[in-house]
This record gives sequence, C-alpha cells and structure tokens, in this order.
Amino acid sequence: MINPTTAGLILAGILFILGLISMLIRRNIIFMLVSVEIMLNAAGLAFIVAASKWGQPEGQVMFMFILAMAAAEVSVGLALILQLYHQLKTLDSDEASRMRG
Amino acid sequence: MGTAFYIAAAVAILSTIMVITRYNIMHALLYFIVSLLSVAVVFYLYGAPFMAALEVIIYAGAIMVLIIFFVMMLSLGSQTAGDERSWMTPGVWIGPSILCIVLLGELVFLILQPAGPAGEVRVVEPKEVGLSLFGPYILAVELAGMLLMAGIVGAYHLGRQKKKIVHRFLETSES
Amino acid sequence: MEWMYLVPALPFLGALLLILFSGKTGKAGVIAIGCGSIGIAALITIIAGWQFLQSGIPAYDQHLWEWLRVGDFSIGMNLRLDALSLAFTFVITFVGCLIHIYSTGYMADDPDFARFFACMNLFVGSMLMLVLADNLLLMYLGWEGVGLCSYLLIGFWYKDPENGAAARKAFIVTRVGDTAMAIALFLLVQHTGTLQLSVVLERVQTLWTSGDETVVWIAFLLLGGAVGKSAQLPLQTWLPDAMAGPTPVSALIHAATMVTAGVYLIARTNIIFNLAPAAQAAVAITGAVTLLLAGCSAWVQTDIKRVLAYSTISQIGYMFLALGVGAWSAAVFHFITHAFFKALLFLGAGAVIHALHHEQDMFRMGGLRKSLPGVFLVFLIGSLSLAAIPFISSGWYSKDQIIWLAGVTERGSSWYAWAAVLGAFITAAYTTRMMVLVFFGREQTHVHHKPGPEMMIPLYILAICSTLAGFLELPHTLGHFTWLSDFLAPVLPAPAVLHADVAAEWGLQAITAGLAALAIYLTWRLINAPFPKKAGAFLRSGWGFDAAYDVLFVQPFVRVARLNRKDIVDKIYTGLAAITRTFHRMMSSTQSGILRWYVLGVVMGAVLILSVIIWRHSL
Amino acid sequence: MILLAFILFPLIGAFLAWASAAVHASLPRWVALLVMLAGLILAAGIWIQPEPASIAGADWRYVYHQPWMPRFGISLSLAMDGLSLLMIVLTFFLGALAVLVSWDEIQDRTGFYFFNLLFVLGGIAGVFLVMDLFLFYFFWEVMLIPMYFLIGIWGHGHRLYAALKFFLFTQAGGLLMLLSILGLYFVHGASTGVYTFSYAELLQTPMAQSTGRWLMLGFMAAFLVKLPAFPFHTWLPDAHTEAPTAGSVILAGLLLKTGAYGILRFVLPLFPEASHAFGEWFMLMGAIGILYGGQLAYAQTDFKRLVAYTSVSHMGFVLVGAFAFNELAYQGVVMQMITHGISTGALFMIAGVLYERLHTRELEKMGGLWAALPGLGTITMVFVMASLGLPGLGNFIAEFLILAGSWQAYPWIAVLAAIGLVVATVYSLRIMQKVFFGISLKEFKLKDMSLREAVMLLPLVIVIIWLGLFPQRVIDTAAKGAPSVAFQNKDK
Repeated sequence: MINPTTAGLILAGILFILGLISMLIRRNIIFMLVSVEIMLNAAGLAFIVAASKWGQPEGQVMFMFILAMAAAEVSVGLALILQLYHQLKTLDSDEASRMRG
Repeated sequence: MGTAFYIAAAVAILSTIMVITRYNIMHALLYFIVSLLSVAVVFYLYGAPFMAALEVIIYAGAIMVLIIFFVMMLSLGSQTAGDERSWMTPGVWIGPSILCIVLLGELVFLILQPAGPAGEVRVVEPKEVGLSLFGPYILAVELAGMLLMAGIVGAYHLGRQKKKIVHRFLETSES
Repeated sequence: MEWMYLVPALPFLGALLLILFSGKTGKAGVIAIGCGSIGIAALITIIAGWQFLQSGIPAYDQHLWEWLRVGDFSIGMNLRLDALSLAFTFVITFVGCLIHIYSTGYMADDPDFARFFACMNLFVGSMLMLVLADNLLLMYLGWEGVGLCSYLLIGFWYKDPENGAAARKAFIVTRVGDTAMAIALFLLVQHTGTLQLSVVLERVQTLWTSGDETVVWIAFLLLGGAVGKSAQLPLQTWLPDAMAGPTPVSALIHAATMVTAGVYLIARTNIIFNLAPAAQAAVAITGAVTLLLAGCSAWVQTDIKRVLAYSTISQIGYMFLALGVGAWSAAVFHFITHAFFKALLFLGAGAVIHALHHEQDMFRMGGLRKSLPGVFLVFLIGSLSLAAIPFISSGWYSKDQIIWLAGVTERGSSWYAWAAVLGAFITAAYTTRMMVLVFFGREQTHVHHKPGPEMMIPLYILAICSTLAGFLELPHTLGHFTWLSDFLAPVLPAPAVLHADVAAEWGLQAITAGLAALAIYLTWRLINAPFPKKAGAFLRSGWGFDAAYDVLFVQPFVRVARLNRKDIVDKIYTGLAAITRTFHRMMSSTQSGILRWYVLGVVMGAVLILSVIIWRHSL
Repeated sequence: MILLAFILFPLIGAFLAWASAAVHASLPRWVALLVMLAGLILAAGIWIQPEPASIAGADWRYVYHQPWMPRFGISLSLAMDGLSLLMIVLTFFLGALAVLVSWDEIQDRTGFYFFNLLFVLGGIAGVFLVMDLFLFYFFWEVMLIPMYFLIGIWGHGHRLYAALKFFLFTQAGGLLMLLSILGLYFVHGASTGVYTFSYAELLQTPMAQSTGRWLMLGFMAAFLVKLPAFPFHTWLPDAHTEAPTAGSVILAGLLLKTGAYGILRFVLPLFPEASHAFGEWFMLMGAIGILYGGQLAYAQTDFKRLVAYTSVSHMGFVLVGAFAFNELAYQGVVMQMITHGISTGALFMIAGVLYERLHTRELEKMGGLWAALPGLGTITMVFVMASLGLPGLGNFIAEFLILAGSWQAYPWIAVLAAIGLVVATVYSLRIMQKVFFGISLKEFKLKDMSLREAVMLLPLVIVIIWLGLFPQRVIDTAAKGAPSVAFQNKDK
C-alpha cells in the first residue's frame, strides 16, 4: 500500500495535469482561467501534503499565499476578460493574438 | 490512509474531468466547485482542518462564485456552448493529452522515488500556522496584502466601463 | 658630354609638350617638336660620342639626382655612357630621327597626328633611358616605359577592338617577362645590396663562382625578361600581332630598337651569364630554336608586315644565339645592321602599303617594280641584307660572324652553327618570296599616290647605312677588320674562340652562300607551287603557340573570372546573413500571439527538464 | 597644440558647415574647402620646415599631452612623427579634393553632407594622431558613423545595403579590437600595477606568448577588415560602388589607410613576438588578396566595382610588406599607402566624372570615349598605368620596395605577389580598352574636363609623377616614424 504522502502527491499531480490539458485544449478564455485555478489548487494540495509529511506549518502558509494570489489573479483576470470581451466581442483567446512578434 | 481519502480523491478527479470536458461553462464551474469541496476533504484528512475550511470558504465560496457571477453578467448563452463544441473536436485532444500524460508519468516516477522515511499524517494546528505566518513570514503576509490591494485597484481600473480604448500599437497594426 | 642628360630628356620634354598642347600647335608645330627634339638628341649623341671616342675613358657617368635611398640601399638617377650604350644610343636616335621624318609623311592624314608623335617621343625617351641607365632599376623604368609606348602605339588606331587586343597582348606578354626580370632584381638586391650595374657586376664575380645556383637563377630570370621584350620563345607570340600599329611604329619599336632591348640586357649583364653556363646555353638554344621556328613561319605568311615581324623574331634569334655562345660584340654588330636593314624594309613596306591604300596582303600586290622604282630599289637593298648576300650586304657580314662564332667558341657547338646555316637558307627563301610577290609578276592593285620626299629621303639614307654598316667588321677571310669589337671591348669581352681555322671559315661561308643562292633559285622557281594546307595554316599561326596559351592561360583566367564575378567569398557573408535571417523568421514565428502555443512551449519545457532530471537520476 | 588643431579644424568646420547651410545652400562647400585648405597648408608647412629636435628620445616631432580621466588612465595624448605627418598631409590633400569632387554632385542637404564629410576627415585625422588606445578606439568609431550616413543617404542604388554591410563589417572588427584594447589594459595593469591606455606605456607590456597572440589577433581583426584583406574584403566593393564619389575617394584614399596605419603603429610594436610568429601567414593572406582581388577586378563590369577590387589587390601589397620586417618593405608600405590613395582616389574621381556625363558606370555601355574626351583619357591613362605599377609613377616605387623587401623575408610569397603585377596589367588595361578605346556605341557629344575637374585631377597627376621620380622626400620623412620593430630581423 502506498503511503499517504505519495498518494496525496499523485492526486495533486493528476489534478494538475488535468488542469494543464484543459489549458491546452480550451480556446475560451474563461475556461483557461478556470484551468489555471485547477492547477493552482493542485499545487496547493501538494503543499498541504508536504506540510503534513513534515509536520511543519510552512506548507499551509504557502497554501494561504496561493489562495491570496488566486484571489487577486481571478479579480484582475476577470477584469481583463471583460475588457477583452468588450473590444473583441468574443472570448476566443486565439483572436487576441495581435501582439505577435 | 483510509477509504475516505480514496473516495474524496476519486470524486476530485472525476469532477475535474467533468470540468474540462463540459461545453457549458456553468456546468463546468459547478463541477469545479465539487472538485474543490472534495479537495477540501482531502485537506482535512491530511491534518489541515483550517485550510480545508479556507478552501471551502474562499475558493469554492468566494472565487468560484465571483466567476459564476461574472459569467452570468456577460450572459453567455448557448452560443458560447456551441462555439465550445465546435472548438473541442477529438483531434484537439490527442496532442496535449499525450504530452501531459508523459509529464504525469514523469511526475509520478519522481514522486515514487524513495525519499526520506515515510511518515504518518500529522496534524498541524492552525495555531502553529498563525504563529509562523505572523512570525517569520510577516513580510510575505504584507506582500500578499499588497498583492490583494493591487488586485482590487487593478480590477476596478480595468473593469470600469469606459469608452473603447484601442491601444496605439493595436491601432497602427489595424490600419 | 655634359649635355648627355638632354639625350633622353629632350624626347621626354617633346612628349610632354605635345600632350599638354595637343591640338593647339598645328601640324607644323607637332613636326617641329616631335622631329626637332629627336634630331637634337641625335646631334648631341653624335657630339657626345665623338668626345667620348676622343677622351678614351671607358665610361662617362652623369649623376642627376638621388632617386631613392632606403637605409643602405640607394639608387640614383644616373646615366652612364660607355661603348655599348653609345652604340645603342646612336642607333636609337639616328634611326628614330629618320623614322620620325618618315612618319610626317606616312601619318600626314591622321587626325591624331599629335598623339602619334607624343607617343613616339615618349618611346624614344624611354628607350634612351633604358640604354643609358647606370642601374638596373632605372633600366627597368625605361624597360617598362617602352612597353607602355609599344602598347599605346600598337593600339594607336583604337577604334578597332582587334588593335586594342593586340596592344594589350603585347603589354601583358612582355609584362610576364618583366616580372621575371623584377624577381632577378630582387635577388640582386638581396645578395649584392645594390642595383648599380658596375657595382653589381663587380660583386657578382666575388660572390659566386661559375655555376652557383643563385647566379644561375638570376641569369635565367634575366633571360625571362629578355625573351619577353625581344619576342623570343616562348614569349614571342605578341610580336606578329603587334603589326596592328602604324608601320613606322613597327619599324622603330618592333624591329629596330625596342625588341632588341633583351639583347642589350643580356649583353649588359654578360658577366652574370658568364657565371651561369646553363643559362647561357639556354640563351643560345632559345636563339637557335627561335630563329628556325620564326623563319618557317615567315615563309608562309601572306601579310607583308607579318613576314617582316617573323623575320624580326628570327633575326633576334641570331642575336641571342650570338649572346649564348659568348660572341657579345657579334650580337651587337648584328643589332646595328639589323636595325638599319629591318627599319629600311619596314619603312619600304610602309611605303608600299601607303601607296596601295593600306593593302597589306602580298598576294594582292605584284609588279610594283615599275610603278614604285625607288621603293623597289631600297627594298631590294634591304632584302639583300636580310638574305645575307655575300660581300655587298651588311647583313652578310654580321650574320656570317655569328654563324662562324656559333661553331667555334668555347660555349658554342657545331649544332648551333648548322642551325644558323639552316636559318640562313630559310631567310633567303622567305625574303625572295616576299620580293617576288610584291615587286615582280603582274600588277594587281593600282598605286594611288607615290611616297613623297619626306618618306623617300629616310629610305635612301637607311639604304646607304644598311650597306655600309657591314664594313664595321670584316671576317678573317676578308682582312679581319675588327673596329666595332675593339670599340666594345671595354664592356664586352671578346669571344673565347677555340680553334680559329680560316680554311674552315671559308668553307662555312661558301656553304652559306651556296645555300642562300639555292634558296633564291628554288623560291624563284617554285613560287606558285602548292603548299600543304594544314602545315601552312599551322606555320602561319606561329606553330600553335597562341592557341596553346589561349587554352592554358587565357581561357582558364577568363572563365574563372566570369564564374566568380559575384565574388564567392561574399557568399560566406551573405550566407551568414541568410542564416541569421532564417533564425529570425523561425523565432519570430513562434511568437504567434496564440496563448495556447505559449502554454505548449511551457509544457514541453517542463517535460524536457524533467526528462533531464530523470535521466541524470537514473545514471 | 598644433596637433589638436588638425583634429579640431575639421570637427569645428563640420558644425560650421552644417550651420552655414541655413544661410545659403552653397556656403557649406566653401566652408569645407577653406577648412581643408587651411589644414593642408598647416600640414604642408610642418612638412616643409626643417625638422625640430626630436622629443622624448623618440622620433616625435610634436607631442601634446593632457590628462583626461586619470582614474582610468585615459589621457588626451597626441603625437606626430614622420608616418603620422605623411598621413595627415594625405588626409587634408585628399580631403580638399573630396570637397571639390562633391561640388556639383551633391545638391541635396549640402549642410549635413559636408558636416559628415568633415567629421569623417576629423575622425581620420584623430586616428592618425592619437596615442591613447581608448581615444584611438573612439576616433575609430567617429570616422565610421558619418561614413555610414554618407553612403546611406547620398549613395547610389543599393546604398542602404552597402552602408549596412560597411557598418557591420567594420564594427565587428572594431569591437574585437576594443576587446583586445581592454585585454591589453588589464594585462598591463595586472603585471605592472599601472592601469593606463597610454601607447608609450603599453609598448613594454610583458605578457605570455599566447596572451600576446590572442590580443594581436583582436587588433588584426579590425585592421584586416579595414585594409581590407582577403577574405574580409567583401564589404568594400559594395561600399565603394554605392558611395558618392567623394565617399569612394575617402574610403579608398584614407579609410583603408587607417587599417595599414594601425598595423604599423600598433600591431607590430605592441606585439612583436606574435607579429613574427604570424607574419608568414599574414603575408600569404596579402599575396592571396593581391591575386584574388586582381582576378575579380578583371571580372567586373561596373567601373567603380572594378576599381574597388583593385584596391583589394593593392592593399594586399601593404599586408605583404608590413610583415616582412625590413626597412625596404616598410618604406614600400608607406609609399603604397600614399600612392594607392592618390591613384585609386583619382580613378574614383574619373568614374565620377564619367558618371556625370554618361549616367552609367557600366563598362559595357562605354567605349570609344577617347575621341570625345582626350584630356580625360590621357589622365586616366596615367592612373591606369600607376595602378599597374609603371616605373616613373609612385606606385612602382611602392611595389618595388615592398617586393624587394618581402623577397628577403619569404621569396615564395614575393613571387606570388609579383605575379600580381601581371594580373594588374590585365585588369588595368581592360579599363582603358573598355572605356576609352574600341568602338563607341553612339556618337558622344561630351565636353572634356571642366576647370573644376582639371583642378582636382591635375594635382593628382603631378603628385603621382613627383612621387615616382622624387620619392626621397617621403622616404626620409617616413624613416623618422618607423616603428623600430619593423626593422628587426626575424632571426634575432
């Protein structure tokens, strides 16, 4: 039987990969934001698992920072999406490719 | 590691799969909330009850609800779902999936490497977390506060309905 | 003698004036400047020569200014008059003056009258510089200067691209020889530390013994320069083409003076050649082979000037043969007689060509004996000399001396002598052929205008000279008069004759005379006999040298030049630029602006990094 | 102080010319001409007057020293010896002619044009006088950028390509030189404790063999590109062809000379060991350049391009001579620098004169011009002969001395280089044939040289003949500036 740390980390990994797949295949920019959230959450899970393994508070502290960052990110991200939607009348991220090199 | 973990983990994975396969954004977001809740359970099982609570309150509660309201505000109807359906053809899946599964394989391989003694789950009290947050990490906390502040200001500034601004670079490239 | 510097200076000055005031002086002014400067130079030469003979000093040096001095290496603008340079200077100024006078008639109708005389003056000046120089560098100045003038005058009628090609060919081919000579100068600078002739020749004798490798090299390289200028094998190809120039040019430059510069050079540096037996043998062999090959080519030409050109090559071959066997003064003797009779022949041919409106093909001439009696007379005198008819022609005295000495001197051999005899036979044959075709038989082209006195008087003077010049030296069989070789003795050592047998000399002379007579008779009889076509074409083209050089040197050079016009090296840099640009395009295309591609990039990076970690882990 | 004047004259004149354009469009020409003539008179005056007592034990005629940034060992240090003097005279002589050349050709933005022209000349004068390596690099760049503008703004068809190519090549070389200068600075500082850019101090830098060789290669990179030596020459044909006539004259006459000057002044004295070690290779490079440049010159159909490749060929002689390490070759190199500047400059002027009349540089479209332009033809003949090294003209002295000198070092290289004389004949005569001889394609009704053209070409003719017949004056002057290492025999 695998130990709890390994199991938790594998779960975090699977969730992260799922978020990543979503990120790669979606074109809707809101979905991409959600994918980012999935991945952030998975990362937070990994921290929690690590904290429990070592019995130290730092992992949880990190999770709190991730939480704060996610909140800020979502608020700014949504505002940006709003602007984008107003200007392009679409949520297709590929349409917003005019800043190419 | 009990059955509770496996159930919660299974729910989390399944609901996340649902998130990434839905065409309707509302459904996806609701599935994501389920996923977050099950992850909160996993947090609890790993001896972080306070974090589990925060996960539910802030993530599932505040952030997700914010997104849901946002989506509702834009009133993205069936047209978006149709777009989504047309974009997400099976062909799109193949490449990223293979790549990501390779990545997962590598991650799992690394995780399975023997590293240190396998310890039991240990509970870390919220008190300890609080002490270290406002002890050694006080600076980080300040920074996080400033980040949130910046987020608020930025969101306000960007979200304002003002007259259409076309960036000067975009404008020139258009002409 | 203090006025010696004026001898080269006056022609230069004349050329300068003619260039500066071209077209503003009028024809009379041009004649006055052009002929006057040469005439005065000739006068000064005669006076200086007289004084020189009186004074009895071996050499007279005149220092003008210091040309260049670097460290210990010093070259002066110095002139040196000695027996050898006096002989050459006299011929150059005297024949040059006559040809200038002749040209005033020949070129009278040419719009570029002034340019012609400017170039001619420049040529005479350079040629005088060449022979009067007291050091090799100054000689090189004259050497290249005459090359330039030859180029300018061959291409004088510049509108025809063929003339331009002939002119360039002359310059380039002689430049090949000049480069060899330049390398010889470098060797001399390295070993003797100077180029002053008297010092060089002195030091050479102390530095090396006979046959030392370095001195042989020097001699061979000097020979390279000489064969280039004197149109000997293997650099003879330019001279027949050089006939594209006006006929007085051919007479002065390509017969009487410039082409004998090689003879002068070798005679001047005879000490070096003496120390290099191999090189001297090469001189003799070059001369012998050239005189035969060129003689055969002269035999089949149709253009009167080309006959004379090949004959010139052949006659200079005789001079080289003489030099090669150590008969230095014999070479100079032949140079003098040849200068007179060949100038005479060329000018006579010019008179014919002029009279027939620039018709040069001998098969379209004929019967001119009656319509141009004066020209016929002088041409006959010249031809007798060329064909070496005994007793009455100067050519016989000089050529006979060479033939005789070629067999009996220390460096000589009977092979040389027989080659020379055979050459005399061929010479008599082609000379007769030319005479018959031009002056006998049926008249084919009508004579337009007869040459005026300004053309005829120089011809008469030259005719007299080419008869009298032979009496400067008489063979053993005829009283053994050796005024010229005595005069040249301070500069040119006497030939080392091994077995002087007067009876044998008689025999040789008889054989030569008999062969010449036979040649004249046979040619007279067989003038219309068919000649094998292929062999004729081969000989006419000068033994295929031109074609060979074309394939070996010219074509590869031109082809490579044409292929590489765009500079292959530039491809390296444009290639570099192209690679950079390709990279730029590739990098810039990754910045598609599509977010998912960026994410993909991140993922791939993560996969890669983890792979590396795992790979290192598993090691 | 007088040395400072040589640099400040053109630089101040440059700004004056620019400012004066506001008053009248033709005023900048006069300003530029006056400045150049003043400089020429000053330089010639120094040359003519008897030599002052040498300063500081060396052959310096004048020295000017002013600390600038003592913290880094940078000082405004100028000095003039025979070599610099000759180069300065050449600079102002060709500079004045370049102004005359541009008189009618440039009608557009004259103020800025003459600003650039004078600035280039100022930079060149600086390069020839400066004795501080930091400032040397500074002036090296100063002459580069205005030249870029001259080609890029007033050039012909592909001017931007040519200007960029010129800039990239020389800049790449220059940066490598900067690296080497800094390397030398630190090597010197590390071994002696004195951090300085002063030429005189750096002369005696002790360094390891490999260090010296690498640093020397860095310097050589800049100078070889500038010279230009095969295979770094490809910027030159483009730059020469596209530049305005005055630009070509300055490029060929002066800019290339800075490369040669750099080798003589810096590479040989600073890195004697490395120079000896690599000498044979650089000489070989020069010999290849002679032949390759000649071959390509023959192949060209564009007059200016042809002349540009002859430059490659002629500058190969400089490279051959510079590394022969004897006085003959050294004097030959100095002569070659001067005579090549004059003869090639003149050929470019002739190309410009022809271009003004025919509006083409294509040799195939010329021919038979002698009938129309006998005066110009005569002058062209002189310079064509100079370019093939006819004795009596300056180039012969140069080439003879170089070849005689290099023969003593490496005979086989001298032989290769001497073959270049034949190649030179081939391509030089082609110029005459294609332009002035042959059949003219149409009846040209052209006027022969104008007074201005005569004034700019005749001095060149006189000088090239003077150099050919009386070169001693130049040789004596140059002998007072010879880097002593140039005379060292390599056996020592």
